[in-house]
Amino acid sequence: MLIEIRSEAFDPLAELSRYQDASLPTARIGALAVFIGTMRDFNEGSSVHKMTLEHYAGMTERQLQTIVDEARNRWPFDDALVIHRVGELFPADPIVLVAVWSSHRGTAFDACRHILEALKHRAPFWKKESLEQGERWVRTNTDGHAPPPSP
Amino acid sequence: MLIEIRSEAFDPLAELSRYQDASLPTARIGALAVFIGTMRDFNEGSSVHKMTLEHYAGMTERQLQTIVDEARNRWPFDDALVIHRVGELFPADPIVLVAVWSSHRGTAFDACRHILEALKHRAPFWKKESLEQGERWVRTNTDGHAPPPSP
Amino acid sequence: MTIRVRYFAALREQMGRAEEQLAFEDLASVADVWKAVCRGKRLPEDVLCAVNMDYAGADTPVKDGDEVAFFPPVTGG
Amino acid sequence: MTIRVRYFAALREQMGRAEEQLAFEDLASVADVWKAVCRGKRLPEDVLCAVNMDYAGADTPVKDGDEVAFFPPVTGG
Repeated sequence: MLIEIRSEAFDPLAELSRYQDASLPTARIGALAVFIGTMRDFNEGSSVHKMTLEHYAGMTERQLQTIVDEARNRWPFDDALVIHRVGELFPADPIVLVAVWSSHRGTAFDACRHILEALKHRAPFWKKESLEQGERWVRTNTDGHAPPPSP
Repeated sequence: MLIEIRSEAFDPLAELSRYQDASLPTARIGALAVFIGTMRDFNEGSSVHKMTLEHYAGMTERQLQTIVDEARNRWPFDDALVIHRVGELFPADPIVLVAVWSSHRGTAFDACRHILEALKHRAPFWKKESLEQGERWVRTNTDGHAPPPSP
Repeated sequence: MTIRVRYFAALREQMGRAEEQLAFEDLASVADVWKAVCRGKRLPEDVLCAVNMDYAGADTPVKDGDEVAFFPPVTGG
Repeated sequence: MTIRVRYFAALREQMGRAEEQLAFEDLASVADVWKAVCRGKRLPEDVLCAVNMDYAGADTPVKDGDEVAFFPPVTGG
């Protein structure tokens, strides 16, 4: 189990490879579910050229650990890796990686999705977008269970 | 959209990187959900040292294309990559990769999981396990929605 | 009429062959094809069928030149 | 008693400061802390609170040495 906050750009697929090769008996596990969230160059109709991710250091790690522990109690998976960026991000920069290894695919999917949703609702991160017209704080998260309404 | 049947071992994370770097405008997409299934060295209480994956060439590709098209009609995602192994596999060898890119995380998760379940139920692949006592065909898939019963 | 019949996995091993060509005049459906290759036996419920690489039922019609496949439940992924 | 109060994101910008130390004798709850820093105003519903890095409500008690944080809805992931 590894939870990390990163202030520099990271490569989620390389991190996954490294973590899996270093610590996981893949021949005993069977299923890996992964979510990767990436910074987009637009949001709510505006083009976004930079994003600043603020966090509450200490509380963030504490909340993420609680979220992963809760998920593991509910879906007894083998291992999980959570990495989240903070600081200045640019379009196409990875923001978040959530990976869950399990011997059962249903468990891996359920736990991965649950951790991501809980992170979005409870981990103290805040996004500020830099637009041509200036800066704005993102006010709320989108709903994770249905597609957003058509524009 | 890419669907491939592979007769040689493949590295799912490297394939993902390559596909994403070559063909995807990640700055417009935002969400990637991935499932990777790996060969385990045990099943139903027996240790398995080799697995042979048979398929119905032609029908497999046709069924997978139908499954991906159906999923995309239901969850309008941006792109998908599906790779499935056939031939002789050994423990820890990747069997299947399903990746779905979308601007919305709910869509990416739903479509990825749906494609995996549909593949397991409809794509004509068959697993034969090599045990110490001999060979056996795997008879049915496990359920993907709940953990298997405790041993 | 000629029908190409294919078998996969455990069923291929039970049949002792991967495929064969049938040349009969009276094959109207998948069930008829099965009876022709299995000496009159009914199609078991746990044998899946495909005609020209699409899933089919016992009463799916067949015509000259079709490829009909029989196989056990699939176990990929 | 001394309370360390911290603000984040849009609320930090509105307050014009990231943190401050309060030294009052009569701070019983998170709501009291908010009133002390916001000149008697009630805690708005869209301001989240934490005491010692755990989520807290307006009536969560506070004690000497606690860290109390106020911030807008979170938007990570």
